[in-house]
Amino acid sequence: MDNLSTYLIISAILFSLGIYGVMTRRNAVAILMGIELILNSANLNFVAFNRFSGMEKLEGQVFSIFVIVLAAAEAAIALAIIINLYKNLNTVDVDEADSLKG
Amino acid sequence: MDFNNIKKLLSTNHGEAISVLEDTEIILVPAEKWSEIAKDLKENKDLTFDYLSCITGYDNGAGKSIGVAYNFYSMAKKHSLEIRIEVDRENPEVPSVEKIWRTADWMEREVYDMYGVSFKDHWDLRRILLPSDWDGFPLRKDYKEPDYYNGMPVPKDKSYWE
Amino acid sequence: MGDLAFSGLAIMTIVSAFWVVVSTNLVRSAVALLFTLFGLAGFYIFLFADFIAAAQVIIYVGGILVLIIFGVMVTNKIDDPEVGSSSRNQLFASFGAVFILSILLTVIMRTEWKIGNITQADETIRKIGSHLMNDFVLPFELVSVLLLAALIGAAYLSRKDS
Amino acid sequence: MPISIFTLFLILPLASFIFQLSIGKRIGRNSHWVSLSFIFVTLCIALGNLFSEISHHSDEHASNLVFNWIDLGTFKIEHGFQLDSLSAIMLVVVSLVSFLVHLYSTEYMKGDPRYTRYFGFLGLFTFSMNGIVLADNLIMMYVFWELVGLSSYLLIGFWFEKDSAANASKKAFLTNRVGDIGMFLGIMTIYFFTASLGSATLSFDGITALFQSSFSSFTPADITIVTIAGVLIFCGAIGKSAQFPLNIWLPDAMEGPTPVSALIHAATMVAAGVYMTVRIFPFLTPQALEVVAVVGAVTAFGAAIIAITQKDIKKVLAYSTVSQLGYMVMALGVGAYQAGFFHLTTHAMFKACLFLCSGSVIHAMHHALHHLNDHKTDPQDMSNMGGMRNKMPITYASMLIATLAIAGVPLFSGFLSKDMILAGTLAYYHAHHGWTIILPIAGFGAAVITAFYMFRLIYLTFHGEPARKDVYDQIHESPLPMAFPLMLLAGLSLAFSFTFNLNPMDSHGWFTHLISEGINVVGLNMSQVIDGIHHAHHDAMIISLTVAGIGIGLAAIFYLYKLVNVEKLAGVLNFFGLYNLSYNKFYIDEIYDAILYRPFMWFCNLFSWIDWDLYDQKFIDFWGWFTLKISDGAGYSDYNWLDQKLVDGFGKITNKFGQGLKVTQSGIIQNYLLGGVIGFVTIFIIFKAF
Amino acid sequence: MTSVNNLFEFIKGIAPIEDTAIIWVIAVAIPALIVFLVMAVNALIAVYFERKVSAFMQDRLGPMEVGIFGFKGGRKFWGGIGQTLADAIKLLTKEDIIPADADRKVMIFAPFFIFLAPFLTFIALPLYENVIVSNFNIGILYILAVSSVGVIGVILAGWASNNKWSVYGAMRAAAQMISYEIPIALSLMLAIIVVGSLQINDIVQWQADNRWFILHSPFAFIAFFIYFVSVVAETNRTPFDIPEAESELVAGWMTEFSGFRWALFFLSEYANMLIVSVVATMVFLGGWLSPFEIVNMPGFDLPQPFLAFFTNSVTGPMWVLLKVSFLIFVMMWFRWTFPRLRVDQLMYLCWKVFIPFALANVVFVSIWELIF
Amino acid sequence: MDLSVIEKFNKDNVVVEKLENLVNWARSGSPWFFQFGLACCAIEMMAAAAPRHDLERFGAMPRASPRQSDVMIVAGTVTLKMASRVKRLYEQMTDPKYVISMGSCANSGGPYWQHGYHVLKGVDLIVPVDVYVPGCPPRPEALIYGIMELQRKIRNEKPYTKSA
Amino acid sequence: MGMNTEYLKELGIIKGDEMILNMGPQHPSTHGVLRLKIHTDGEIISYIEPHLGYLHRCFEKHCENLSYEQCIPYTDRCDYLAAMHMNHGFVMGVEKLMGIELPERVEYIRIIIAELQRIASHLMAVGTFGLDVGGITPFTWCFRDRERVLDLFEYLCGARLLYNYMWVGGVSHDLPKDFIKRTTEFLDYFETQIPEYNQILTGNKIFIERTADVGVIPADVALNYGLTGPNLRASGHSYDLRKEEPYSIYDRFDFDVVVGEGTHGTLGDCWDRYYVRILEMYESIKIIRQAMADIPNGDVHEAIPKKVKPLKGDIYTRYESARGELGFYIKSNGKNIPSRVKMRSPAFASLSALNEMAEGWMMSDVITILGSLDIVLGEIDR
Repeated sequence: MDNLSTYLIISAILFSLGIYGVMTRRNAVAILMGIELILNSANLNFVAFNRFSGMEKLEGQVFSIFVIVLAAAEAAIALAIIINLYKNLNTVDVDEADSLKG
Repeated sequence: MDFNNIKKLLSTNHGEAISVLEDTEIILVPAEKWSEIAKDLKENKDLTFDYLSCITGYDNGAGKSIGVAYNFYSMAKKHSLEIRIEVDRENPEVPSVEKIWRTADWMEREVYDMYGVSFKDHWDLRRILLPSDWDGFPLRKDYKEPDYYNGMPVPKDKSYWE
Repeated sequence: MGDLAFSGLAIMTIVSAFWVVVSTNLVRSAVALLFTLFGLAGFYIFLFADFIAAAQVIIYVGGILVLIIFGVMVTNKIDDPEVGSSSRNQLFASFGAVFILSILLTVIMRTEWKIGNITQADETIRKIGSHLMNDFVLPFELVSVLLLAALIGAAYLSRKDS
Repeated sequence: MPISIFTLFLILPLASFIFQLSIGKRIGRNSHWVSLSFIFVTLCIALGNLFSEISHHSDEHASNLVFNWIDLGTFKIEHGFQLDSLSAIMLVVVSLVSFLVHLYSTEYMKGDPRYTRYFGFLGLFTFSMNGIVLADNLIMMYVFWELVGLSSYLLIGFWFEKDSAANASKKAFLTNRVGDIGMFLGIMTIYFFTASLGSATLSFDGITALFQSSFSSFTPADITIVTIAGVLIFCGAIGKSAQFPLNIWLPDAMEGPTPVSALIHAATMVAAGVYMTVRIFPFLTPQALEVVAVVGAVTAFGAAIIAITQKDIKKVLAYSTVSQLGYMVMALGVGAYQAGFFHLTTHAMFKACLFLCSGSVIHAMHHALHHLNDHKTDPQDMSNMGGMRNKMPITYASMLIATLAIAGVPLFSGFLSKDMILAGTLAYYHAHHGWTIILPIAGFGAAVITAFYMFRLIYLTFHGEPARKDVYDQIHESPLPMAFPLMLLAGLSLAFSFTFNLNPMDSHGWFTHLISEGINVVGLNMSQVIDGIHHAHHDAMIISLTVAGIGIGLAAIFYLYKLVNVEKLAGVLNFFGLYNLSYNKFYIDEIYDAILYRPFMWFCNLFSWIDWDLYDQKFIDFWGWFTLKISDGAGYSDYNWLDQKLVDGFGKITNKFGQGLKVTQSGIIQNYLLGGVIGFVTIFIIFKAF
Repeated sequence: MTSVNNLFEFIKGIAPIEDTAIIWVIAVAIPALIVFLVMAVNALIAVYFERKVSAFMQDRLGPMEVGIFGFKGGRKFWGGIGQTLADAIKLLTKEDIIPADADRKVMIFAPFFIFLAPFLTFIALPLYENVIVSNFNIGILYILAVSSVGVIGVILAGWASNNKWSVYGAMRAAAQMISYEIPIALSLMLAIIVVGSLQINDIVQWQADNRWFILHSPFAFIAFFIYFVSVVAETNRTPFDIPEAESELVAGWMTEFSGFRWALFFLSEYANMLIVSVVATMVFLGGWLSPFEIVNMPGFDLPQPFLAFFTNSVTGPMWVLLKVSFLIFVMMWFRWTFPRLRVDQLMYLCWKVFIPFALANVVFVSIWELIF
Repeated sequence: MDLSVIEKFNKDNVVVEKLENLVNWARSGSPWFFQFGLACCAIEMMAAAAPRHDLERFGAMPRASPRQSDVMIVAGTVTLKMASRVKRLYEQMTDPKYVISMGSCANSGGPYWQHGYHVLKGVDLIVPVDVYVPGCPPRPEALIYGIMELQRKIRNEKPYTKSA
Repeated sequence: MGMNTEYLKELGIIKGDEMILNMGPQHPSTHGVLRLKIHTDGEIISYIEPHLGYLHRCFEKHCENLSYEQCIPYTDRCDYLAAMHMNHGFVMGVEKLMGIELPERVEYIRIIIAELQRIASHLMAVGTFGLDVGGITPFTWCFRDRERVLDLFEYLCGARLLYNYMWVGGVSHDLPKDFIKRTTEFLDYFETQIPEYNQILTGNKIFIERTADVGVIPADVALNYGLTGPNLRASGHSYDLRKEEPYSIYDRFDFDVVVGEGTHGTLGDCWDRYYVRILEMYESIKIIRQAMADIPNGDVHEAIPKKVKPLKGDIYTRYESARGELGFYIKSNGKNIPSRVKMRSPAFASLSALNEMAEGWMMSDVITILGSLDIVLGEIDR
C-alpha cells in the first residue's frame, strides 16, 4: 500500500472533493475550507514525490512548507475579507456579494 | 438661606403657585407649575438645589388625594427643602424631573410602581420592582392582594394553609 | 500492521473530507476538516516527513482551523448553534468533480512514474533547515515577505473603522 | 585581547542606541546611566587595549577577519578589524571624548524634551566612529563613514525646530556627499586597479602589500591612476575634515548642541578624514601628496584668517578647528606622517576641552539670560561676555590651558605636535624649493594668527570689564558633571601626558614610541623625509616659539591692554577690504552662489524660456490651431455621417448582444469556476475525440 | 517505560504469542494505559494539593472529613485525603445533561478532544534518560504541535453548548491560547538554538555538560520567566483564567458540561499543568540533574562520583518530580493570590510585551552565542 | 425476615449493595453547593464557606454553574418574581440533586408571611426540599448541621436498588 | 412602554446589532439577585439595563401595618450587611418625631456600634470586590476579620447578623462587662491587618490595572445621579453627613472625611471607590477609640417611652450608612402605627448610575464597577 500511486490517488480524491466544495458552497467560510482541501492535496503530492523520487535536496518537503505558509497567509487574508464582507453586508453568503454582476 | 428666605424667593419668582403647608416648613406646589419651579430650584444661583435626596409617594387614604414629596439638599449652599405635590387619585399625573436630576429617573419609576403616579415626559416609565404583569399598585391604602400570581398562592388570610 | 493503519488513515481522511464538503452544518464541517488534517499529518509520518507532520499540526490544526472556526463564529449570530450552509449546482459540480477525478486517476494509472531512491527514515529537520538557508533562500525570503504582507493586509482589513 | 572583546566596541554603543531609542523614553530622565555605563565600559576596554599595546608593542599590523559580508565568489567583501597602534590610540580618543561628552551632556542637555534620543544619537555616532577606526578595508570604512555622516546630520539638526539648525544639517549632509562621491569613485578605481593587478582587494594591508610587490613594474599610466585614485579618496577627507573648498559646512554645524560640537565637529569625526588619509598614506603617490599638502596649507591659513574677526565664540573655535585640520592634512601632505597623527590626538584633547569650556560659558550665559527673561541677546556672542574668570574659575583655568596648548606654547601638547608639523613643512621646502615656500609660510602664518585669535577669545571672554553687568551677576560655575570633563581634558592637554618626559621641548615619549613613521610604497622615500624633518626641527622650534609669542603679544596689546583701538584698525584694514573679507569668510558661500548656483539658475531660466515661450506657445500652439481647424471640418462629416449611421448602428447591435449575454454574468465566482471546469472537460473531450 | 519499540522487543522475547500484530497492540496499549493512569492520579493528587494549598493560604483547613475509609466520625484522622476520590466517583455517577438546543455530537466529542491533546503529549515526555514512551527526534516540536490541538476542543465545547457565556469563554480561550503559543515557542527556541537539538535528551545532556539552562545567560532567565507566565496563561489559570472567569462568565466554556465530561476537563487541565511543568523542568531547570549541577564551572567541578551519586536512574525521576511539584505549587500560588486580568490587558501583555521580548531574546541569545 | 441467599440475590445483590456504599460515600463526601444566594441568609452561607466555619472541610465547594452542583441551598426570601427562576435553576441541575431550604423565609415566608404580597410562602411550593434549616438567619453552624444531615440522608439512599 | 431593543434604538442609545446578555438574577457576581440586561458589541458594553425587584419583600407595606417597635427588625433585613445603621437611622427618625432626649451613654454606645458595623460592612465590600476582580484569597481574609466584629456583636446582643439592637429611646442591652476591652483588642489586631489587604490587593499591579481608570464618574455627574457615601467621596466630593450635619454626637469626635484622590488613575474610578473604603476603616477605628475613651455611665433604658405613639406629623431624617445617605421619610397620623415609611436607599441611587459608568467598557469591567459600587440588593428592592 505504501507506494506512490496510493498517495496520488488519495491526493486526487481530496482535490476533487475540494473542487466540489468550492463550486457548491454558498458560505464563504465553507469555500475557504474547500480551498484548504485543495492545498492539502497538493501538499501530499509534494511530500510523496519527495520520498519516492529520491530528491536529495528535499525539494518536496521544502515546498510543502512554503505551501503551508502560503495557506496560513491566505487563510488570514481570506478571513479578514470575509469578516469585512460580514460587516458590510451582514451575511457571508457569496450569492449576496455579487457587485460584479453584469 | 433659611426656609423663609427660600419661600420668599420662590414666591417672587412663581407668584401664587407657592403655598406653605400650615405649621410645617414644607412648600406645596401644583403639578402643572412643577416643571418650571424644578428648573428654577436647580438653576437659580441663590438656591442651587443640586442634590435630590428622596422622592416619596404617599397616599392620604382611600378616596383622598395621592401625594409626592421631594426632599432637596444643596451641597453648595448647605440648605434643604421639602416640596410636595398632591394630585387626584383617579388620574394622578405629575411632570417628570428626570432630566433635571438623573436620580429622579428610578425614584419616579418606584413611585409609579407603588402608587401609579404617572410622570409626564419620563423617558422610560415602567414598573421597577414588581413584575411587569403585576396588577394594581400595592402601597395604595385600598390595595387588595391577589390570591394567586402565575399559579403561586399569595394568600392574605391563613385559610389556604389549613 | 502498517497497511492496516494506512488504510484506516486513508479511509478516515477521505470520509472526513467528504463530510467537509457535504455537511450542512459549518461547525461539523470544521470538525471533519480537523480529521482530514490529522489524517494528512499521519500520511506525512508515513512518508518520513516528521517535520512537515508537526508543522501541519501546528499551523493547520492549531492555527488555520482555529481561524476558520473563529470565522464561522464571528460571521454568524452567536445565539444560534445551527450554522447552516446550503449548497448549489450540486449536480453539475459533482459531474465536474467526478470527471476531473477520473481524468486524474487515468493519468496516475497510466503514467510510468520515475521512481528514484526511496528515501528512508532520517532526521529531516536539520536538512530542511540547511536547504532552506542555502538552496532555497530566495523563495524563503519571498515567503517571509508574503507573510509580512499578509499580516499587514489582514490587520488592515480587519481593523475597526474609526 | 581576544577578538570578540573588540566587537564590544561596536555592540555596546549600538546597544546604547537601540536601548535609548526603543525603551529609553519609558525609563525617562535617568536613562542616560545606561549609555554612560556602556560607553564607560568601552572606554575601559580601549584603555586596557592601549596599555597592552604600549607594553607589547610590535610593528605588525594585526588584521582579523570577523565575518564575511558579501561573498559572491570572485567578489568578496570581508569585515575585519585592523588592530594596531593607530586604532588603539584612536579608540581611546573616541571613547574618552565620547564618555566625557556623555557625562557633560547629562547636565548640559538637562530638561531637553528629546533627551533620550540625544543619547541614542551619541551612541550611534560612537558606534560608527569606532567602526571607522576598526575597519580594515576601504568599503567597510566607507559604510561607517556614511553612518558617521548620518549621525552628524541627526545631531546637527537635533534642534530641528530652529530653521538655521535644520538648514545647517542639510548643508553639512550635502557638502559631505560631494566629497563622498569622490571617495567612492576612488575606492572603485583602486578596486579595479588592484583587480587588474591580479588580486582584487580593498583592505589597507592588502593594497599596501600588492603595491609594494608590483611597484617596480608600474607604468607611468599606472602611477597616474594610483595618483588619481589617491586624490579621489582624499576627496572624502576633504569633505569630512572640512578642507578647502568644502569647509563651508563645519562652521554652520555649530548649530548643534555644544557637546556635540566638541565630540563630532572638533575631536573625532572631522579627524576621521585625517585618520583615513593616514590609513591610505602608504599608497599615496608623491604627486597626490602634493595636492594634499596644498589643500591643507590653504585651509590652515585661510580658516585662521577668518577666525580673527568672528564674534560668535563657537564660530571662532569652528574656524580654528578647520585651520588645525588643515595643519594635519598639510603634515601628511609633506610626509610628516607621525606629526600629522600626533597633532590629531593632541588636537582632539585640547579642542574638545575648548569646546566644552565654551559650552560651559554658553550654558552659564544661557541660564543667566533665561533668568533675566532676555531671549533676544545671543548667548554665544563674545561681545556680551567679559570678566568671567572670577565667576567661572574652573572653566577659565581649563580653557587657558587648552588655549596655551593650541597656541603652541611649550609645556603643552600642542607645542610638540605643531612643532613637528612645521619642521615637516620646512623640510619639504628644503627638499623641493620653488613654490613650496608657501607651505612653511602658510604654516607659520597660521601659527601666528592662531595664537592671536585664541587669546583674543580668552581676553574677550574672561578678562576685562563685563559687557553686561546684569548678566554677569547671574553667571555661575557649571556643576560637577560639566566641570569634571573640562579638568580631565585640560590635564590631557599638557605635554607631559603624551610623553611622560620631563623635558617639555622633547616630543619623544610613549606616543612617538608607539606610532612609528609611516611607510610609503609608491615612490616616496620616507627615510629622506624623516631625515629632513630631523634637521629642520631646530629651526622650526625657534621660529614657532617666536611666532607664538608675537601672536599672544599682539592679542594682549589689542584686547587685554587695549593699546590699539580695534575698531579703527578694522576700519583701516577694511580700506583694503580685508576685514570684511575675513568677516565674511572670504565670501566662499557667496562665490558658490555666484559660480554654481546663479549660472545654474540662469541656464534653467533660459531653457524654461525656450521650452515654454518659444516651443510651447509658438510652435505647438500653432499646430493646435491648425488641427482645430481641420478637425472642425472632419468632425462635421464624422458626426453626421459616420457616427450617426455607421457607428451607432454597430453600437446598437452590440448593445442587443450585451443585453442577452448579461444574464450569464451572475457575479458569483463559483459559477465562473463551474464554467471553467465544464470548459476544461469540453476541451478535454474534444482533444481526446479528435 | 521505555520506548515502544523496546517494549515490543521485550514482549516478543517473553510472551508465547506468535502474531506480531497482537504484540504490537499490547506494546501500544501498555504505555497508553500508563499515561492514562498518570493523568488520572495526577489530577487526583493535584486537586487535593490545590485545595489544601488554597485552604492554607486562606486561613482555612480545607478538606478534612472525607477519608478513604469513610467519614471521620470515630475513625483515625486522615486530613480529608479521600476528598478528590469522592469527587471523582461522584462526578462519574452524576447525570449527564445535554441541553436541548445544543449541538449533541460536538458536545459529546469536544471533551474527549480536549483530553486527547495532553494524552498525546505525554508520549514525548521523558522522566529520565530513555524513560519515555517514544523518543521522537522532533521532541519539543511534537509537544508544541500536539498541545496546540486542545484549543479546538475548547472552542467546540463552548460553541456546542449553545450558551452565551460558553461562547464568550470559548472565544476568549481561543484568542488567548493561540496568542500565548507564540511566546512559548519563542522561549523554547532559545534552548534549541543553544543546544542545536530538538530532543529533550540532548537538551538535558547539554545542561549536564554545561550548566542549568536557566543560568545560561540573562536571556535564558528572561525566557524562563516568559515561558512560565505564558504557560500559566496557556493552561487558563489565574491570573489568566478569563475563559472560565468564575465571577464574570459563570464557568466559561464549561458552563453547560456536567458529570463525567466535565471531569475530563479537570483531568486535562491538571495534566496540562503537569506537562508544561515537565517541559519547563527539562528545558530550563536541568531535567533529572540534581541541584548540585546548577553551576558546573571549570575550576569548581564537583567530583564526578559525587554528582553521579545524586543523579542516577533512581534519584533522577525524583528530582524531576520535585521540580515539577515546585512549579505546580508556584502556579497554585499565583492562582490564589492574584486577581484576574481583563481580556484586552491579557492580549496586550502577550502581543506587546512577551512576543517582542521573546523575539529580542532570540536575537540576543544568538549574539551571546557568537561572542562567548 | 430470614431470606435465603438466593432470595437476597434476587432482591438486590451483594455487588450492588457494596457499590451503593461506595457511591453514597462519594456523593455524601462531595456535596458541591450551588453558589446562589438570595438575601440575608446568603451572607451567612458565605460566612459558612469562609475561614471560620469552612464548609470545604466536608467537601462542600461552591460552584457557579447549576450543571456541576449537587446541592441547591435556597438561602433567603424567595419572591414571586424570583420563584420561576429558582425552579428553572433547580431543573438545570443534574441528578442526583438536593435542596436545602435555609432560613425562615425559604421555609415558610418567615417574617414576610403576613403582609408580604410579593413573597413566596415557602420554597417547597415550587421545588422539593430535603433539609430545612430554621433561623432568621440561621447561624453558619446551623447550616453546617443541615449539610451534615443531608450527608446522612444521602448515605442511606439506595440509588441502584430496584424500587419495588 | 416596555424598554425593548427597538425603543433603545430609536433613542440612539444602541445600534441594534448588539448581542443581549442576561446576567443574573443568579450570577456569582451580581451581589444577590440582580439581573443586568447587557447589550454588548463583542466585549464592549453599549447599554446596561438593570432589572430589580427579585428581592422585593414589601418592607414599606409591612411598616404601614406594624407598630413602630415592630418595624425595627424589618429595617435590619433591608441592608443586612449594615443592619445597625438601618436600626439607627430609623430610630433616630422616630425619636426626632417624638422629640426624645437620649442619655449620653446611649449615644456613645450607638456610635461605637455603628462604626464597628461600618468596618464590618466595608470589609465585606472590599472582600467581595476582590472576588469580583478574580482574587479569592482577599475575600476569605476579609471574612476572617469580619467574623471578629460579628463576635463582638454577638457578645453584645446575641445575634450575629440581624440585631434589633437599637430601640426607640435607647438600646436593647447595655454594654457587657469587658466589651470595651475586647473591642480595644480587636482594634489593635485589626489595625495590623489592613496593611495586609493592601499588600494582597491595593498595591497589586494587576488589581490596579483592572480598577484604575475604569468606571470613572466625575463628581457632578455622581451628584446628579444621587450617589452618596464612599461612592461620591471617591469622586472627590467631600460630603459626609457625619460632618455635614452631625447627627447624634458625631460633632464631638475628631476624624477626617476620606476623599478619593485619583492615585492610580482618574479621580472617581473603581480603585478610588475601593480605597476610600479602606481608609474609612481607619477613620472608624479613630472614632471608636475616642468614643470608648470618654463613654459615660448611665442607664440605657432610661429614655425608652412607655408607648411609641408620635404626634401627627412627618419627618425626613438622613443618616450616613456604610453605603451612603440613608433617608427615612416617616409620616405619622398620631397612631402607634406609622402611616407611611419610605426608605431612601443609597445603593438604589448608586445602581442607577451603573450604565453611566459602564458604557463603553468591557464585560469584565461591568463586574468590577458593580463590585466597586458595593450594592446590597435587600436595600435596593426593600
